Amino acid sequence: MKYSYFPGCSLKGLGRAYEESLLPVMKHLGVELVELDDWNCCGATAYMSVDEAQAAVLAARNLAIAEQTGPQDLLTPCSACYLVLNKTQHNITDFPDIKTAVHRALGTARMTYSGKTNVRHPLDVLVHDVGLDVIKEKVVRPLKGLKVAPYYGCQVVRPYSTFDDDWNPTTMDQLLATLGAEVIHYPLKTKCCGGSLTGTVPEAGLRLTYILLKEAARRGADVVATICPLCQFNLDAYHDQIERRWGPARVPTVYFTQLMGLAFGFPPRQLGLQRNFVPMKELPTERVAG
Amino acid sequence: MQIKRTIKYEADRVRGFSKEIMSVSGCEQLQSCIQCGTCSGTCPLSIYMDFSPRQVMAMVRADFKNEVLTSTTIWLCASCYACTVECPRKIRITDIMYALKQRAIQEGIYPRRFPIPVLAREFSEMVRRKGRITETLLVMRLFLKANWRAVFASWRQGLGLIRTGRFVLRHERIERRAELDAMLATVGDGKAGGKEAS
Amino acid sequence: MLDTTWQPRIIAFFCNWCTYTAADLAGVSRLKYAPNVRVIRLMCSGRVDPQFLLEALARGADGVLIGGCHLGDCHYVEGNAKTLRRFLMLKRLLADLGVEDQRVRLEWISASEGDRVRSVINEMVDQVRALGPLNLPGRFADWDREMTGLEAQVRAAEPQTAPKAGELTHA
Amino acid sequence: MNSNGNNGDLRIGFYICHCGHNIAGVVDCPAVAQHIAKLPGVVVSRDYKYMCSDPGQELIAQDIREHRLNRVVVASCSPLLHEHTFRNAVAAGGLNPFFFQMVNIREHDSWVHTDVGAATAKAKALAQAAIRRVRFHRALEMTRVPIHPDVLVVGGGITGIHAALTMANGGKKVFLVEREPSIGGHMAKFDKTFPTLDCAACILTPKMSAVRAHENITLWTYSDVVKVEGYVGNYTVTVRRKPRYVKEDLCVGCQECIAACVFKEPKFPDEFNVGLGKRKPIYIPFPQAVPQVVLVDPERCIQVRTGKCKQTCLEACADRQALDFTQKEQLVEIKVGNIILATGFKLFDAKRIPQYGYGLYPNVVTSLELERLVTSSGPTGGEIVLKDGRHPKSVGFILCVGSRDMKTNRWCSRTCCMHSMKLAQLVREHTGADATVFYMDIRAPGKGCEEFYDKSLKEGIQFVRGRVAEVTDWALAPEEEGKLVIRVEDTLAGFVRRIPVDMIVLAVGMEPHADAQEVRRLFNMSCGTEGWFLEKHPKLAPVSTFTDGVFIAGCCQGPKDIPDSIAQAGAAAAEAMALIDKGYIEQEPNTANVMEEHCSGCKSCIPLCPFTAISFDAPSQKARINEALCKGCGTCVAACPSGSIRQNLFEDEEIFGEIEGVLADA
Repeated sequence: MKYSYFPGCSLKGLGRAYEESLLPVMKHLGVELVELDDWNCCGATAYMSVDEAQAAVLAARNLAIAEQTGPQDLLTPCSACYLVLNKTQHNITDFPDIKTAVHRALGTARMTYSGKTNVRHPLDVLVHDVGLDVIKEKVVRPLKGLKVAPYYGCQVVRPYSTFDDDWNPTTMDQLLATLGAEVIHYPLKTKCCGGSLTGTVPEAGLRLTYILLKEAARRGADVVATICPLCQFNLDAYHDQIERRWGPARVPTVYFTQLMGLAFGFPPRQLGLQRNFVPMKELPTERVAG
Repeated sequence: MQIKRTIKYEADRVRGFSKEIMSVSGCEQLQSCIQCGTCSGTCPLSIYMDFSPRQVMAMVRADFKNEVLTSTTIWLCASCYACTVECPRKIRITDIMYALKQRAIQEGIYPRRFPIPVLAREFSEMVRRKGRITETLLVMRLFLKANWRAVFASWRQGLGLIRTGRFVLRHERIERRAELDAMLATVGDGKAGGKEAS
Repeated sequence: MLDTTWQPRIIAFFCNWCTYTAADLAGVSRLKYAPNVRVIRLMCSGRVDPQFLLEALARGADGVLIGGCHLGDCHYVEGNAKTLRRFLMLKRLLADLGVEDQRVRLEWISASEGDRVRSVINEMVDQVRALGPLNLPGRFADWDREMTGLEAQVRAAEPQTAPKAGELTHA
Repeated sequence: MNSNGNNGDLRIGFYICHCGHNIAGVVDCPAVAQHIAKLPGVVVSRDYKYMCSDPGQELIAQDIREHRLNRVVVASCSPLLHEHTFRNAVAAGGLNPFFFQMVNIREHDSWVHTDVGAATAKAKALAQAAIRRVRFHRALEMTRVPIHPDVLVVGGGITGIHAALTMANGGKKVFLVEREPSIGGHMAKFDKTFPTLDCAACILTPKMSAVRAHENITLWTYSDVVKVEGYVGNYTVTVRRKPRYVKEDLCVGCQECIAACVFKEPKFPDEFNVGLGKRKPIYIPFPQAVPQVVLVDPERCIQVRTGKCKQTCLEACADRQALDFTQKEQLVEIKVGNIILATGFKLFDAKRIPQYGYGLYPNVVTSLELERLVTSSGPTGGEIVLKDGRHPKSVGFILCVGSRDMKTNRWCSRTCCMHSMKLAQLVREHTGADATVFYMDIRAPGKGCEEFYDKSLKEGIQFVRGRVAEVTDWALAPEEEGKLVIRVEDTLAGFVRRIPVDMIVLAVGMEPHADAQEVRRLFNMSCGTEGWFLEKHPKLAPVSTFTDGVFIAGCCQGPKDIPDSIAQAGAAAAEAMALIDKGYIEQEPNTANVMEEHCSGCKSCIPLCPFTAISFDAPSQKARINEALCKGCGTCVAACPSGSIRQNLFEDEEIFGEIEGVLADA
């Protein structure tokens, strides 16, 4: 199995632990990732607020590179990138004006795009291409007794429910259960974490983060598993401020790939787990073993 | 007690504004809005907005351009797409919010001391120059421009980032910047955001 | 000889039970569509004789649209299936004659699909407009030659159709 | 080349209708009339405000007499609407009504175009086509088909019951076929009916018994229609009677077999109580069921499944011997002249809107479930209780669940506003709980309904205008602990609210049955895009279909309340009886016939006819068409390689004439 790989800016910066855990996990499962040549920022939500046509061009350049160099399945771990690339893909087919603008722009670099790139999320690839059976075989240290709140966030499941239900997605639930973890009923799994508002308008954004954490704590979660670098940052980095405003809600938040890595037996440092503000406790299994 | 006159006259409407928004790709469904309030009910941030998303839809449809573009609503949208998915009339509300943000930035009539439009502009500026985003540098620029005091409020976090090795100061950039430049130049003036930057 | 005022002329054969009714529904719903299509009502799309189509094109139509009930929904059980068979054969013939694929079209539109009447007509008018005039009467010299050949072929296969095919040439 | 010589000189009268502004607003009618006046054979060409009015029709008749017209063309609305009107007018003038052709310039022109020039040009072209066509018309006679006097009613809900009783009272023999083991439909499950709050059972059960007792009604429950052949006046219908494992004529409904069943306690979800109650494998659907006959659930009964039961039920039924485990499915064929479909609706599956938590939170129920809880004959004896047995202190009613929603069903289900208000009133009456109705728009146009809305307001029911975004079980405030929380924008007050309640009632909408498409195929009708059966005309023929002799009534045609359903049932019964009492139906003489002198006997037409109307006459070596069997589709005409089959009303010449006319430059 071979995929093009679009890390996105976050995975090179604040979300580097995501990449640090994703790459070894994928490799361990025999999935080959080819980083997209000279990829650029997807445009994200901020760019769309400024100029929609330019945002489409930014995303389209990446889609076009993937189509040209192949493989045409483009693995996109960051939720925002996933949404923006997907949305551009849809818009190019749905709206002739956007298609024209994009083609004109790509033409300046003698590039074309015929719409063949498939934007894929690692969760989708792991559950549907690799398969839970294969993953199960690799589990050497089951996450027994670890209560995990599966948190999908918004932009992977909305507005296009590509590989999972938009209201009650279950792929990560299945994956975590395969790792041996105890997946708790977490009805907030697709609620918004506040996005960039946690930084810009904390009184609004941080409260969303707080509710997510509080509810995870109330339902007895040891850890929140996330699939998005922004969600991870929001749920991890603001505990001080949250505590000051509303009281404690101290549940660590890690990437689902980090949990996979642990179950596969990688040492925590190799998975970037040391980068958390609120560190995850050592695995109960380790405690039992040691 | 301060009182405020809230009546609107016909002259307050900017005729053609609703048409303009509805002509944006995917936004024509706004015509079907029945004001049910699902968008507001489902929006995690509507509780902080001066006008609820539903009210914004009504105001757009009635051509109240200035009222909409100066509202905090459009800037509080976190693009979680909950409204778009839940809307019983299949209105792409998030996309309408984008269309409104773009116009607010173009016309420079967004709320002044509000950091979000600044973030959007700084973000696009960095992408245009480097092709990629370096988040920590972006946030620093944002704080400097919007609210330098916030830098001190967040010092603890900054330290945390440095401690966890996530504070990146080296600019991420792409190789073929000229290529990207040329592409972006074909759409718009390549300098969206423009002169209201101050 | 570019005529900017040229408007495509399309003849439509609609079955009484589904597509004609759907066109009525489009009217009742006040849907707006291009005014280039003239509808001829038949009881069933199965009544559409290939001759009708050829006659229409020979008399200057730029396109022909046939509308019937969805397969399985025919008021007469399977008239539309017969139409489909006939239509596919006719298409091959027309392709040989140099009539572009998009000029003749067969659509299943049920009585409730007024909106589809609109979209199909608009789409077809756009396509035919893009192709430009078919102008068969104007190209009659060529046609006569080709039709004589066709006639010979048809006569060879089914001797009885000859008198009717003859009509086309003197139109 | 045609025989128009028989009719002497052509004298055509042309009339274009303004239809008020409907046509004249877009088509320049006088210009069309002037244009047509110049065509050869046209003697009279007029435009007139309303051609279908009495003076308009009289104008045609008068012109025929005065100007000796022998052809008439009217350009107005769709022939499907007024062709017969103008044919009558032509006949009134003393001319054979088939010397008439209609041009549709309203539905196909003025209503769908805006450009006056283009629309007028189109009207001219279409009119020209008719002028050319009509010259080939011939004198024809309507054909008459006798009507079988018996009627089939499909569906035994209140609509089917009323239709059957109406016709049976009028002396017609009626077959009433119901899929479920009892008639009564949805109405039998209701406690009270809005807006009068009269008891549903009190008004329904007498009618159910009347059906059972009526000498003119043959009632077949637990049965469905599997095959329909023939046409108006002469349908042959095959009904499948599923085995009840009980002989209907022997069972008296004493229910001792149920008591004796080896299952001591009811164990299986009870369909009538929408799963809220339990029943045994042998059961009677509900106490007032008609017929009062038990039945055996083949999926649950040990004897049916394995043949190894002690069969205590048989012992209990010793004397009567009504039980019969050898019963098999039966196919019965009946002949009827007309069919009325009253197959009703199905309720929306609330699980399709996951944000309301149906199926996840036990105290989220549907309106029908609450209806069963309110009813004194229901599973709780009329007590409204939560799943843990407590009484609710607050109940929220969410409206438009699966209605007015482009992601599920777009239509308004029409009854849920009133139904929910009724339930809210009953909840307040029974428990004193707070009731809050969450609505988008209150739709109360029925008689007495607005007054009922006012009564609800006065009784203290809260109304919040806003479509509920979600129902959750997580608390953000102390009063929300242990409750279901509704998040909604109160659109009239202008802010988002979180409202904790104990119980949530989802007003699930109506939708077509899952098998509506198969049923409509069976009866050769159309469905709208939504899946409701399509009426012939939304205003003028609301219970007729495009298939003559097949009528629709009640909710199978679209959501409606009980009064409207009953009204349609009566209307459908009247339409069917009108046909029966006339004794025959006139049919378009659009049959095909073989011109024997040209037929080569190639037989290619014979397999094309789905009605086996074409046969091969061996002595003459020619094909022959039985006009009584021919339905007039014209498929054989188009296929005949020698062109020796013709179709009345759709002759080749007539259609070539139309093609020529439509393309002749205006």
